[in-house]
Parts: sequence; structure tokens; C-alpha cells
Amino acid sequence: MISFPILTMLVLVPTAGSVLVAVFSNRRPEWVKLIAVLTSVLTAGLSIWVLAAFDKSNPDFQFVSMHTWIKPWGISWHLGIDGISLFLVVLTGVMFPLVIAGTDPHHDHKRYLSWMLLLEAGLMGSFISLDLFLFFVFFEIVLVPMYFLIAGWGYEGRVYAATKFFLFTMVGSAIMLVGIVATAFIAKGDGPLTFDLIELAKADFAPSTGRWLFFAFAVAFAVKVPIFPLHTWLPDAHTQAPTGGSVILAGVMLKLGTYGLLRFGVFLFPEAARWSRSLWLTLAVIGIIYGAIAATMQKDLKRLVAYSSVAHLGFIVLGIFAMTSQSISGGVMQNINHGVSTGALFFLVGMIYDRRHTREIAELKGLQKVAPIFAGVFMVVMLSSIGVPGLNGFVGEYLVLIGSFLTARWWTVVAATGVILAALYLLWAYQRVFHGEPDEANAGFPELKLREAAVLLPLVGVIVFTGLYPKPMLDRIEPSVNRLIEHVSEKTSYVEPQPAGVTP
Amino acid sequence: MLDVAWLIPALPLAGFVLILLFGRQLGDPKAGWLATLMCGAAFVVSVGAFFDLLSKSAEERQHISKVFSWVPVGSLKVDFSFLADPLSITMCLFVTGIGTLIHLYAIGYMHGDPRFSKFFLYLNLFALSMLLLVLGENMLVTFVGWEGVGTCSYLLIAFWHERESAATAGKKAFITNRVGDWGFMLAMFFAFQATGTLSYIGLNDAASTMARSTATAIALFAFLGACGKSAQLPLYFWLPDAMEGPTPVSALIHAATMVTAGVFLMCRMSPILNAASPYASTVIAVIGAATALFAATIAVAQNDIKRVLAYSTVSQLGYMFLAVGSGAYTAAIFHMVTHAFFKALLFLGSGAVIHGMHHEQDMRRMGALRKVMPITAATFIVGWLAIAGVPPFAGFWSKDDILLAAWDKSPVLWAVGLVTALLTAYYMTRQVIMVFYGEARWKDAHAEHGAHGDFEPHESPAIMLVPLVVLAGLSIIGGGLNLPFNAQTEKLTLWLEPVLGVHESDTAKVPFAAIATVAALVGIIASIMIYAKHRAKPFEPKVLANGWYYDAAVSRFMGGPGREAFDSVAWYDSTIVDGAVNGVGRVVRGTAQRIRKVQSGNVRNYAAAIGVGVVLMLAWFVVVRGSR
Amino acid sequence: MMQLFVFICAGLMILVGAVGVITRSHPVHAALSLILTLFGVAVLYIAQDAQFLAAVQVVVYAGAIVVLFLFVIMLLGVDKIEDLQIEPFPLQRKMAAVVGGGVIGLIAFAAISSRDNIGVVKPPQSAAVAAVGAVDHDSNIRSLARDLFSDHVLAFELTSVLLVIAVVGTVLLARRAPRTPETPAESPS
Amino acid sequence: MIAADVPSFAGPSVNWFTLSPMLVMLGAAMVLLVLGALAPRWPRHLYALFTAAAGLASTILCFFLWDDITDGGPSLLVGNALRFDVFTVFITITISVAVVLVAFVTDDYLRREDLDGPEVYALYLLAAIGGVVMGSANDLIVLFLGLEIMSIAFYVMAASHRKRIESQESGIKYFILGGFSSAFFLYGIAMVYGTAGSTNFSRIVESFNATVPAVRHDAFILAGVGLLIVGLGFKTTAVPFHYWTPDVYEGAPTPVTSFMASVGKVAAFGAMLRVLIFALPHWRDDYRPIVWTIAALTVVVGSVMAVVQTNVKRMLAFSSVSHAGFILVGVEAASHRAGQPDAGNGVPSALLYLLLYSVLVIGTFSVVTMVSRTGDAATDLASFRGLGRSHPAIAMAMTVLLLAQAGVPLTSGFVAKFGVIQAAVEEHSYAIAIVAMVASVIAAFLYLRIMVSMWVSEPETGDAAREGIRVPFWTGVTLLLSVGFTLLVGIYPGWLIDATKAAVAVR
Amino acid sequence: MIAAAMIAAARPTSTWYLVLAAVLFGIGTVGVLVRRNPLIMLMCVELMLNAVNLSFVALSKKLDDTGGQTTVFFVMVVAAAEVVVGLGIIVAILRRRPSATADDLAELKG
Repeated sequence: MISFPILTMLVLVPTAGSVLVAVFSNRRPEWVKLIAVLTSVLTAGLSIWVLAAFDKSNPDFQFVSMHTWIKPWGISWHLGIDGISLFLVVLTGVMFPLVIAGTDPHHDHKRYLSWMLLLEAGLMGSFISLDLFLFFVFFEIVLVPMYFLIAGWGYEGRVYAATKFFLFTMVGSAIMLVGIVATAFIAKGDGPLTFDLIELAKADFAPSTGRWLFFAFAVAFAVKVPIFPLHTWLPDAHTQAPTGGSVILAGVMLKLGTYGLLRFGVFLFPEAARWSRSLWLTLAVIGIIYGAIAATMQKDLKRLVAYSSVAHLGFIVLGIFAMTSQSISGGVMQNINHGVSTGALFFLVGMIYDRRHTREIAELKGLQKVAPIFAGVFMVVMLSSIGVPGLNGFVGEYLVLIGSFLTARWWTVVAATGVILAALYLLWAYQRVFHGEPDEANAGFPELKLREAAVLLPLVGVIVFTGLYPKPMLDRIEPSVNRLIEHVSEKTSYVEPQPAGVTP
Repeated sequence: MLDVAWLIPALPLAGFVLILLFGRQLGDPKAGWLATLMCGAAFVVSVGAFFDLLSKSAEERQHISKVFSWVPVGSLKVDFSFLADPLSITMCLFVTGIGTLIHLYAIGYMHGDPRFSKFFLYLNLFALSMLLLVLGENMLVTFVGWEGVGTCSYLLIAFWHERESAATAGKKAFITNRVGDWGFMLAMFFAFQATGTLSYIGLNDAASTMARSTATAIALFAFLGACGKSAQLPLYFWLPDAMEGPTPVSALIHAATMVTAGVFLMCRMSPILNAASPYASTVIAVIGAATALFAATIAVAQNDIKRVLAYSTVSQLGYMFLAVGSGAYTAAIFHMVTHAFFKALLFLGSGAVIHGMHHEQDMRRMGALRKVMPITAATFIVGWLAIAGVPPFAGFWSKDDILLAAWDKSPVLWAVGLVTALLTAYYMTRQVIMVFYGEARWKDAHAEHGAHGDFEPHESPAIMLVPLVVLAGLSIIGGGLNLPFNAQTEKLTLWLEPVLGVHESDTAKVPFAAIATVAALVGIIASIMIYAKHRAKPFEPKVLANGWYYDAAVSRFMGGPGREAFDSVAWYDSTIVDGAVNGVGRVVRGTAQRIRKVQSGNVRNYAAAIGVGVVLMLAWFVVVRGSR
Repeated sequence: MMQLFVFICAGLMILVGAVGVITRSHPVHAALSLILTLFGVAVLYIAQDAQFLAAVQVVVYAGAIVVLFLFVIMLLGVDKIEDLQIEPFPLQRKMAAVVGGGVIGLIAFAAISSRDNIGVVKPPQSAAVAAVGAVDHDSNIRSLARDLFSDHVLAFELTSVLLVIAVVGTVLLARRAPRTPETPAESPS
Repeated sequence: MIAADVPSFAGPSVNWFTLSPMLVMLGAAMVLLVLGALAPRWPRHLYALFTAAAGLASTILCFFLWDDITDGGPSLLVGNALRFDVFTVFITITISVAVVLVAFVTDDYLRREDLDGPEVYALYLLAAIGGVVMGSANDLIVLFLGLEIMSIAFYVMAASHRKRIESQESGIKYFILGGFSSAFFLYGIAMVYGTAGSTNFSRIVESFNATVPAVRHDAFILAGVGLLIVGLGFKTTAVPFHYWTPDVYEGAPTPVTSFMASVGKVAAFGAMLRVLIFALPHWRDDYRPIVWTIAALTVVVGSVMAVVQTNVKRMLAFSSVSHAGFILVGVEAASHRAGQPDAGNGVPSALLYLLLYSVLVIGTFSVVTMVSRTGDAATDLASFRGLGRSHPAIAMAMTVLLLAQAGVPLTSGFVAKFGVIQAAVEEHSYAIAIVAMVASVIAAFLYLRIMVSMWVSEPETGDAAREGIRVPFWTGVTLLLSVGFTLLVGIYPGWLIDATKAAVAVR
Repeated sequence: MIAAAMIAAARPTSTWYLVLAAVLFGIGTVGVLVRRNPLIMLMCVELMLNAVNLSFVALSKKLDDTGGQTTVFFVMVVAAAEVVVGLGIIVAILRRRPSATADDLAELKG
């Protein structure tokens, strides 16, 4: 624990940057850009610092900073980070500089950057806040910049997509808000009112109550994840959003859902989570298969990637509710992996769009011949998304599956087929886009530019490194996951099953 | 040398990295040489390791070198470590050995290709993955190699990706393999749940106490994986298409090494198979035999020089699984090795032919090539004799072992094997005749095919011939590895015994050997009668030419009902699910529009509405509440 | 006996007048029927010992207010006959019937059902009012006055504010728009 | 008669200082009228500043009064006609602040529309007095008079734009319906009076503490309660008594609309709380289901109807209906504890909502005022197109205010909603809480529509092109203040919440 | 004789007044709903107020309390003020659009 309020800085720095950009004169665009890049890089630096200073032996929350905020409602500015949120914070920190530096809104740079930084602040906040009210504040505030990013800088159907996204998510959070308040008041008893996560987690809810509350939370997160059948906002939003928006949306924002399910759903209401697990497992598996099949049939490359997210996130949900240390760790890790590889995919699709001004798969052909390096990078990212061993996508997926197999065998057996389908839709798309002889429209397809390479290089690096050597990550994730599972075991009769021949 | 067993995969890795970084600068042919060098170095190290192992006593021939702790989560502790034991080292030896030869050959074959360096990049990557596969200490490391080779084969089949057929073939191979991988994964899951470990040693130790049902599950799912990788029924159909790749690839990946991974895996897990017997082993044996016969019948009617070999590969792999199923693991490995020799030889030979014929692959356009390319012809003929099972060539001995084991399992299997042997001899003879004997049909054919001017088939450069000769030699003497005269001559069996155990059988060997030989000869003679002497019409029905329409049926299903099903899901998503969402919005608007009519702007209507409200209010208070 | 007679007569005046207000198609007639009602109400005030209110009723209502109505009618010449046969909104009359019937029925029911409860709670006489002997004949005005200036003095003051608003309001509304020509208000109706 | 036998008469003692806010505003109103009559050449904007000054003065005075109460505790004024407690003071402050803000906007408006006279300001002040009386009344008659004062002022103000037929139409509509509903309200008073023997809250409570349940459940007084709710429901724009709202809000001059939406609502809800919670606690189980139903209807209908509007003023009118629904949720929560020493969070949350919403709505309408341009006609959605390009600052301010109305965190709107929801949940009325929240999502769609047309849509070539938008100084000030307040409270609401809790802490 | 006695016995109680008031009130309500001339609507509102006044007086009699009468006094003032303002508005409108009925004033709707 260090005295410097680094987590608070993680929120404040981007906020300050956003305001600065907003008020900065419009006549000096290059300065505006510079400020934005610097703030985001600074934030990234801070997050890396957190990663470095993180004590992996300590499963509890670290860097905690706690200040009373709204006294009469027992709300406090309570930030903390543990293995589950650590890498999400780092991911957020790293993604934004890439997006800000690497993508180009074609108009109104100033407002775009300002929204971006605000978005970063919101996301950071939601990942590190340990107060339900505070979390909700960030969770909601995130919608606004994203709404404006989609509606302001998106493609043809942007307003529809943005509105759909906003309202869809808001319905969920509306119900969650009631859930949050109810939780606080029911847990309160005679004591003082508090929204503090750790305090509330100590409370015991009557099963029926706990289940209602859990669902109030779960709906909001299910929308965010998204879990079938609440996913239909996602393809539109991802497709219509500008490249940067899609990257953040897929790379970071969806994780709010899975993270929330883990941190607030399972942690606060273990009994309810256990009780309803079969529902969630089923939905997760449906999501995996359904998303993959829907992705296969898309004619729009970006839409295809969007649907692939539905499938990938399904794995995470499966892992969370299978509730073994492997599956949950795998899920947490898959959060990051999906963030990196799908983020990279959206980058690449965006680059294709910038070059060809179309996302139609049918319009593209034989790009590998004219742009081999571009194709190579795409290939690597794609393979990681397919889950080929040696790349990051595999590790998370594999851990989820092998862990889930212990508690949810048949769901896992079905879910594993998603691995086949992933290969199907991605390879098919790749063949249609990159293989074959390029027609004259694609013959002039430019090769990967230096700036683009600079953006993609770190992502590819992470993809390969994590794939080959996930241990450092797992070492930091696992203790917190185990603590969570112990918490569940304390609250319920649940005992984490161990494979035969292993003494827990 | 064992302590540095990690060098074996590390060297190709180094090659991979170097070519990745400097491939373009090195270019043609330096990149090729570099790759070959690395592969060769790996071979040298393997040899060293082999002798280290040899120097130890049979029990201690097992060395685990841990590189780093890989995926440690809870009770799942997987290290990235290698297991050097007779089996894996044997595999290493012939993988790296043959690999090197084929690298060498490829330098010549790929000469002048625009993506020359990339080809060797992939080749080294393949070598790396294959070595991980065989050296893996646990199923997960093997799986990495397993998927790695799959990916490489995808990349290499689709190497000439401008060709639509090549791209499709690559995709097909990958996805079909994925189906197998699904089985492999489930096998791992079952294994983990049953034993809490994934390391082979742990598993095989646990096998003795394992419930038969569990063992069967593991074995069968693993076998599903093997079917994908080793092109067994029902997942074989990707292999013939894989011939779209450059011939060295076909030789290395789709004949000698990768496709045998399935057999290797089965042998690796032999204790579990034993624990799962009889069910699992029977299934394996039956499927193996069936595949062998099935593929052989198809090969009879192929005209593409490489497709014949492809089907024969499938058929030979079936042999190996027959052996595995019959519990004769050593026989399987033995045949794997000899097959690697002569099948690689045959493929390289065909490659040389194709190369000399300017990428003509249709055997009906060949003939009498022995005059223009004598060395190729000679070596090819050696390979032919070897695969046909003519003593004393390598194939004879290994095939004999398998048939023997099959007899112990069940005479039916043996019979199937025998017929297959006959057919093999038959179609291989047919190929040799069509390519190297008879009249030169290419003379009149060259007009229409894209060759420049009037062309003359020519012998390949030395760099391509050297591997041919070496392999030919090996195909001749390969049988020496495991001569069934007495216990001492069965070197391979002794060598592998600590890992695979021995398959003792008291059946008399000689009569079976005789029968097998006769069968082979019958096949050969029949073929000669038909194709050389034209005593009878060639028997090449369409159904066989089209591989019993199996592949066609699969593709038609995928393109037809399968696709429609997928489309319907997409439709459902966009119409029903999303429609429901938009429906809510529409409902809200609709209601609002209806209520708007009440908001008519007319004071009296408003007053009336208020009045109604008042009446309702009074009714509640006076009637409902006031009645108490 | 007497009260009954008075009640019936006054009641008839009131109801006839009221019905007249809502049924006479000519505004002037309606206004005149209103006067009838107001007088009837005044009579009942007297019957209930509210002499002062009766006076005010006659003066203010019948005198001032209705006159004001008539004046406006004449001034603007809006004394055009309103045809009560046609009703543009088919539902309107039905609803009116329901509402009227409902209100009358429910309130009357309430009043009758709870006749015993009304007056159970006797209000404590405020000191000022108590000082006036109830028997005193002109007690009504006095007690009213005392009540007005003791308990309800604030209300009384507030009425002044009310009247100020009335004045200011009429001034504001009555003032003609300055020089700028009025925008033609022939909006389709 | 001679004064001899007349016992000496002593009127009720009056603590003038406690009435000072009202007196200040009354005085100011008079001064304005006199000035308007005597010195017509007086520079116009001084009227506005004078009015604002009066409002400010009463606000400041309120803080002193607040201290008095915290020291001396609450009390009853002028013959128990008024309640003098923090509730009163809070309402007074809210109303005074609204007066100040609206006065600023009105000044620029009147000059742009070339409407004259201090009368409007006088009416503001007088209406404000009426509102204060409503919020602090301890007697149904007084409350009624306050209500009439405010309403009549509103009728006049609504009709005060002589150049717009819509203005007058809205005036007459409001007038007729207003009179209609206040007749019901009055009838309600009569019934309560009949059974309780008095119109004074204190006496009502006392007498019914004494009487037997039979009397308490007597149909006559229940009918009275019902009719009181009708009257109050009309003023609080509760469904099904809300029909006048959109028409009047759309027709009335925009600043007046904002005045109605703020002061009108504050006063009406103040009155409603006074009547239901303070005067009629014995019937809480009787009227709670009604309040519940009305609240649910109001949020839903308000939000749903707002979605299909094309005129921004109408949209905001319906949205204010749905906000009223939210406040009703707070009232519902309060009604659980009516008459109990521990009042719970219902009343505070409602008060908080009222204050925050008033500021919000005034800010929002000040933008509408600017955009509506001369003639006050350009209020349809199209006239907001491209505002983000032409006037980014205004558009940004409007965006903040709209987000606040949508209840996005870090704005006062969220604090308000959260408070209400919290109160409801504390009383276990989960259903109404969820209904309200979901309805607020529907309403959010409408705010999004406005934002989209400001930021995304291209500016139309029409009136927008012909006459640009002028940003007068004082309107800008108002906007700035309201936005600042919105964000300040959104980020740091603690002090305000404490204040509202104090409003019921002492009884 | 007996009938006369009965009639003599029947004295109008306050309830009679209340019911009468209720009827008057109802008629007023109906009037507002059916009449189109704003002036007459205003008159109908006056009817309603009078009904309330009547009940106030009756109740104050029954309670023997002057408060009710005081209230009536205030109501009259209110009524006067309302009428004045109301007529003001009506005049302002009719000046512009003579013979405008309540139904014609429906520009604002939806």
C-alpha cells in the first residue's frame, strides 16, 4: 500500500485531460491531439505502475483509497484493486493511448478526444470502485461519451445504433439501481446505511430476497456482456461505431458486464448465483454457439467480429458460473485476451475500411497478395481469436473449459464445439477477404503503414507473450479468484470440486 | 545431450525467428539453407539424445526437462516441459531426419517461387510444432504442437492462396482437424477430472487403477482427435485435397510426419488404451481396417499422381491404427517409420516428376518417363516395391507385423488387411506403369497444356535427387530396424519396450509372411496384366474415382442443409430477437399515438377526463374505503 | 313547517336556475337563470342564520358578478345563440351524464350515510367568538367579524393580495398591444 | 350598539420577522406596480433586477429564519394559520431562487418580444407569495387562498403574450380547468370541515386523534380527502388531471412556462405534502393506494407521451409530468410514515427533487427561450438542429441539463431520482420504484432526441438560417448558474441532503 | 291532519342542504362539460362554487361554528377575482376572434 492515491489519479487524470481538451482552443488541433495523447499515455503509465507495484501474494484489495462522499447516504469514494480488476485496469490504460493515437475521427477531433478521455475515466472508475453507488455512477456515466462517440462519429445507421445501445443498457441499470438501493437497505438492518461493497458482502440475505436482488443486478450486467437474448444492441453498436469506439466497446466496455457479474453478482449473492447457475450456463452456451453461427453468416466484416464477441463472452460467463478456480481465472483472463485480440481485429477492420470504404466481405478479395504483412498481422490476431495454442486466446478459453468441465460437464462439452465454429467463421471470412486473386478494386490496397504497425505491434506482442507465458498473469489473478470462491463456500454449501487424486 | 533436449525444438524455433526477421534479405536460396541447417542441427541433437538414452538401462530411459511452469491454476499444474524417452526420441529422429531431407529437396523444388523464404518460415514453424508434439511431457504441450502442425498445414496447403482450390483445401483441412481437436480437448478434460494431471507419466500410472468407462472415454475422444489428424474415417476427406499444397509439404506433412501424429498419440497413451480395452481398441482396430480398405479401393481409380499417393497414405495410416487397435504399438511405430521412408520417397519422386513435367499431375499425360528421368524412376520403383510389401523391402516387414497382430485380434481384420495389401500392390503398380512405362503420352499432350514451346521432361537438379537416393536407401534397409527372426533382431521392439510394452504372440510368423507376399505379388501381376499387357480392361468405376462420393456428400450437406440452418439462425437473430426489441419501441410509440388522441386540445374533453377521474376517486374513497 | 316550505321553494329556485344555466342556448338567458340560482342560495343562507352572507351574496354575486357577465356579453356582442342540439364529440354528453350522475350520487350517498358523524366533533369555540352570546340577534355579523379578524386574519389579508392580482391581471390583459400590428390570428380552427 | 358591553378584542399576535420573506416580495410587487404607473420611462431591465433583488433578499432572510428554527424550534404563526418550520423555509428558498432566475430570463424575453410593463414581475412576486403560503399553510382555507393567488396569477401570465393567440388559448384553457378543479378542491375542504369541525390542520389532527374509528372512516370526510387529492393532483400535473399541462406549457410565454414548471410544482407539492402528510395522517392507508396509482400513471404516461412529441416545449411539458410522477413516488413513500415521529425519507426526497428540478427546468427553458427566437414560435425540434455547431456552449449547457433530467449520474437529476427511489425502497415499495426507473428510461429517449438534433443533425435552412440566436447576458447568467448548480449538486450533494432531512427532523 | 303533523315534523336537516348542494354542484359540473361558450362555462363554475358555499353554510350551522361562514366569505372574494380575470382573458380572446367557442380554441393539442 502506498500513500500516493494512484487509483484516484487513474480517474482524475483522464477527466482533467478531457476538460482540458474541451476548453482548449479549437484553432490548434495538433495541440489538442498532443494533450489527449499525453494524458492517455500518462494514465497508461499509472496503470502500468499499479501493475508493477501490485503485490501478487495478497488476494485482498490493494491501493485502497477511502473518503466519505455523501455522508447522509453512507456513500464513500472507495477505490481498490485486486487480481480480478487489475488487468482490466491495465487493459483500459493501454488501449486508450492506442485508440487515441491510432484512430482518426474524420471531423471534430476536439470533441472526439474529449469524449474519449471522459470515457476512459468512467471505465477506470467502474473497474476500481468498491462502493455500489460509486460503481453505478461510473457504470452509467460511461454511457454518455460512448453514446456521443457512436452517434457523432459513427457510420450510416449511427443514431439508431447509439440510441439502442443507450436505452438498452439504461433499462438494465435502471433495474440495477433499485437493486442496489434495496440491497443497501435490506443489509442495513439497524446499523447505518452503507453502499460499501465489502460491508454489504458480509450481510446474509434470505434466499428469496437474495435471488431477487441478484437478478436486479444480473439483468444490467447481462445486457452489458451481452448474454443471449439481450445481445441485439451489440452488433449495431459495434458496426456503426467509429473504429476507436468499436475497439473500446469490444475491448474494454463489454468487460464491465462480466466483471460486474463476478464482483457484484457472485460476490454479493453467492447463494442466488449458485441457485441460478444452470440458467446462466445454458444462456452462456447458447451464446457461444448462437453467436458463432450468426457470425458465420454475416456479410459485414465488422458485424462478423461483433458477433464473435457474443460467442467469446459466452465462454467467460460459462467460466464465472462454473465457479472453479480454473474456470473463473480463465474467465478473468479471457476478459483481457478478448479485449486485446478483438480490439486488434476492430483496428484492422477499421484500417480496411479506411482504405476501401466498405466493410462488405463480398467487396474485398485477395488482399494477402497485395498486402502480405497486413494479412500476416490479421492472420495472427485471427488465430488468437480462434484460440490456437501458443496465442493468448487459447489459454483463457482452455482454462474456462477445463475448469467448467469439473462442475458443468455437458455444458462444457457443447461449449467446446464453439472452438470448431470459431475456426469456421473466421477462416471463411479470411479466405474471402485475403485469399484469391485481387480484383482491380483491391489491387491498389496499400500495405500496413508505420503508424498502424506501431498501434498493432504492442497488441500482437501481448497476444504472443500471454499465449506463451501466461503464468505472471495467472499468479496475480488466481489468489483473488480463490478468495472469491472461499467467500462463496462460506456463504453457501458449495465446495469447489477437485479432480480425483488431488487433495484440496 | 538429454539435458539439452529442449534444443531439439529450439533450433527450428531459432530458424523460424531468423527467417521471420531476415527472410526477405536472405531470400532464395539462403533462407532455405538456413532452415535446412536448423532442422539438420535438430537431427544431430536428437541423435545425441538417442545415444544418451541408449547408454542408460532400460528403466531409466526417461528424462524430463522442464522449461518453465506454464499454466498453474489451482489443482491444474501444467509445466512446459519435454519428455525424452525412446518413443519421443524415435519420433524426433525420423521427424528431423526426414524433415531435413525434405527441406533440402524443397530448396530445389521451390526455387524461383516469389514467396520462397516464407515457405521455409512455415516449414521451420512446422518442424517446431511437430517436435513439441512428440516431445511434450503432457497432453497440453502435445496439444500446442498438435494445433501448431494443424495451423502450419493450413498455411502450407493454402501456400498458393491465389488458387481458390488451394485456399479452400487449407480451410477444409484446418476445420476438419478442429473437429478432431474438440475430441482431443475433451479427452484432456476427462483425463484431468479423472486423475488431476495431464502429464503422460501421471496418466499412464493412473491408468492401471482407472475405471474402464473413464479410460474408454479418454481413449475414444483422443482417438477422435487422432482421426482428425491422421485422416481416418470419418474425417479423412481433407487429406486428398491437401495435395493442393507444394509437393514437399505433401511429403513432409501429409505423408511422413504430421498425419502420423494420431498414431503417436495413441501409442503415447497406450496404457490408457489397454485399460480401456476391449471396447476402445476394437473400435480403433475396426476403423483402422475399414479406412485402410476404403482408401485403397479409392486409390485404384485415381489419375492424379499425387491423389493416388494421398489415398494410399490414408490407407497405410489405417494400417497403423489397425496395429494400435490390435495392441501392437511397436508394429504401428515400425510401420510409421518405414512408411515415412517410402511414402516420403514416393511423394518426392512424384514431385520430381511433376517438376519435370512442368506441373503436370495427370498420370494419363505421362508414361515412359524412366528414359528421361532415370534416377527418379529408379528411386520411385524402390518405393513402389517397399510399399507393395515385396521382401526384403522395408514395407514388407512392418506390414507383416501388423497383419500378424491383426490375426491375433481377429481373422476378419487380418483378411481386410490382406485384401488391402493386395490392392496396395495393385494400384501402386498401376501408378508406376502409367508414369514410367508404356508409351510417352506427353509427347502429343504438350500442345494443350500451358508449357512453353515443345517441352521435354527433364531430370531434377541434384539437390532434389540426393534426398531421393537417401530415402530409397532407407526404404530398402528400413526393415532392419525390427527383423522378426529372434528377440535380438527385434531392435525397435526392445528399444520401445519400456514405453509401449511388447505384444507377444505365439502365432507362427512364416506362413503369414508367405501369404502376404503372395497377395502382394498377385496384385502386382494383375496390375501388369491390365495396364502393361492390356490383357483386360482397366477396372476404374466412377464411384471409386469419386471416392465413393463421400466427400461430395459431405460438401453438399455443408453447402445445402447446413448452410440453410445457419442462415435461418441469422434470420432468427435479425428478425425475431432484434424484432422483439424494436417491437417494444414500436409498441410504446403506438400507445402514445393512441393516447395523443385524448389530448385533443379541447377544454371540454379535458374537463370530462378530469371529471371521470373525480368519479373514480370518489368511488374509491366512498364506496371502497368508506364502507368500513 | 316554515323551514320546509322555504327549503322547497328555494331549492326549486336553485335547481331551476341551475338547469336553466346549462340549458338556455342564449347567453343572456343563462345569465338570468344564474341570478335565479344565486337568489335561491341567498334565501337558504338566511334560513341557516347566515344573514350577512345572504346580503353579500345578493350584492356581490347577483349585483356585481352577473352584471359583469351581462356587460361582457353585450360589450362583445357574443350573444349569439349556441345550438345545443349538436354536440361535436359523441362521447362528451355521455361522459357528462356519467360524471354528473357519479358526482351527485356519490357525494349525496356520502352525505346521507354519514349524517350522524357530521357535527360529532364540535370545534372548540375560539375565545373571541365565544365572547359573543349565541342568543344575540345580530351576533352573526359580530362573531363573523371577530372570527375574521382573529383566526382568519391572515386569510383576510391574503384576499387583498388576490384582489391586487385581479386588478393587475386585468390591466395587463386589457392593455392593447402597442404599435406593432397584431399578427393576423386567422389560424384554421 | 355601543362598544361598552363588547369585550376587549385582541387580534392574534404577529411575529413580523418570520413573515419577512413574504412581506419583502409583497412590498417589491407594490413598488413595481407603483413605479410602472408613475415612472413609465424607468429603464426596463431595472424591473427585472429589482425583482431578482427581492427574491434574493427573501432567500437571504430565509437563512436567518432557518437559524431561528434550529435554535427555537418550529412554531405556528398568525392565529395558527401558518406553519413556521424548516419545511416552510425550504419551500420559500426554492421559490425565491426560482423567482430570481426566472426574472433574469424574463427581462431579455420581454425586450425581445417587445412586451412591456412591470406587471409580469409583480405577478411573479405575488404568485410566489401564493406559493409560499401553500407550502407553509396550516389551514385549508389559507392553503386554498394561496392556491388561488398563485393560480390566478398563472392564468394571467399564461395569457400575457398578446401577440400569440396560442398564449391566450393556453390562458383560457388553464383558467377554465383551473376553476373547475379548484371547485372540487374547495368542496373537499367543505367536507373535511364538516366532519372535523375545523379547517385548521392542528385541530383536524387533534380532533381525529380523539374520535372513534367509525368517524374516521366516515364516507363524507373520505370523499373530502378524495376531492382534495383531485385539486392538488391538478396543480401537480398528476395523471389523469394533467391534460392542461402540455397545452399551457406550450402556449404560455417560455419564461412563464419555466416559472409554472418550477414554482407551480414546488408550491403544489408543498401543499400536497402539507395536506396529506401533515393534516390527514389518519387516512394514509386510504389514500396511499391512490397516490401509488397516480404516481405510476404519471411517470409512465408522461414519459410515453413525451416520446412522440415534435415540439420541444411540449416534450418538456410531458417530461415535467413524468418528473411529477417521480415526486409522487416520494410522496407515496412519505405517506407510509404520515403522522409518525420518524418521517422517513419520503418528504426530504420530495423536497430535494423539487429544488433540483426547479433549477433544472428553469435552465432548460432558458435555452428554449433563446432558441425560440422572436415571436417565441421556433420551439419545434427542427429549430434545435445544428445548435452544437453554431453555439457549442449553449448546446453543451443544454446537454448537461437534459442529461440531468434523464437522471445521469454526477448531475443533480440523478441525486434527485436516487433520493426518491431510496425513499420508496426504504418503505418496500419496490414495484413503484422499478416502474419509475423504467419509465425514466423511456423518457431518456426524448432527451436523446433533442441532443441528437443539437449535435448530430445538420442545421436546417429555414428560420434558423434567417434569424440567428441571440444570447442575452442575463439569460446566459441564468443558464450558467443552473448548469453550475446542477453539476455541483450532482458531484457533491451531501449538504443539500442534510438540509432536506432537517426539514422533517423537527416537527 | 296526520299528514300535516308529519309535514310539520319534517324539518329540513343539514343533510337535506348537503344533498341539494351536491345536486347543484353536479349540475354545474355537467354544465362545464356540455357548454361551449366560455362565458357560460364560467357561470357553471360559479354554480359549483355556490354549491360549495351552500354546504359550508349548512355545515357551519350544524357545527354551530362561524368558521364556515367566514370561509364562504373568502370564497366569494375568490370567485369575484376569478370572474374578473376570467372575463379579462375571454375579452382579450374574443376581441380577436369574436364568437370563438371553447371548441374553436384547440390549436394546442397532441
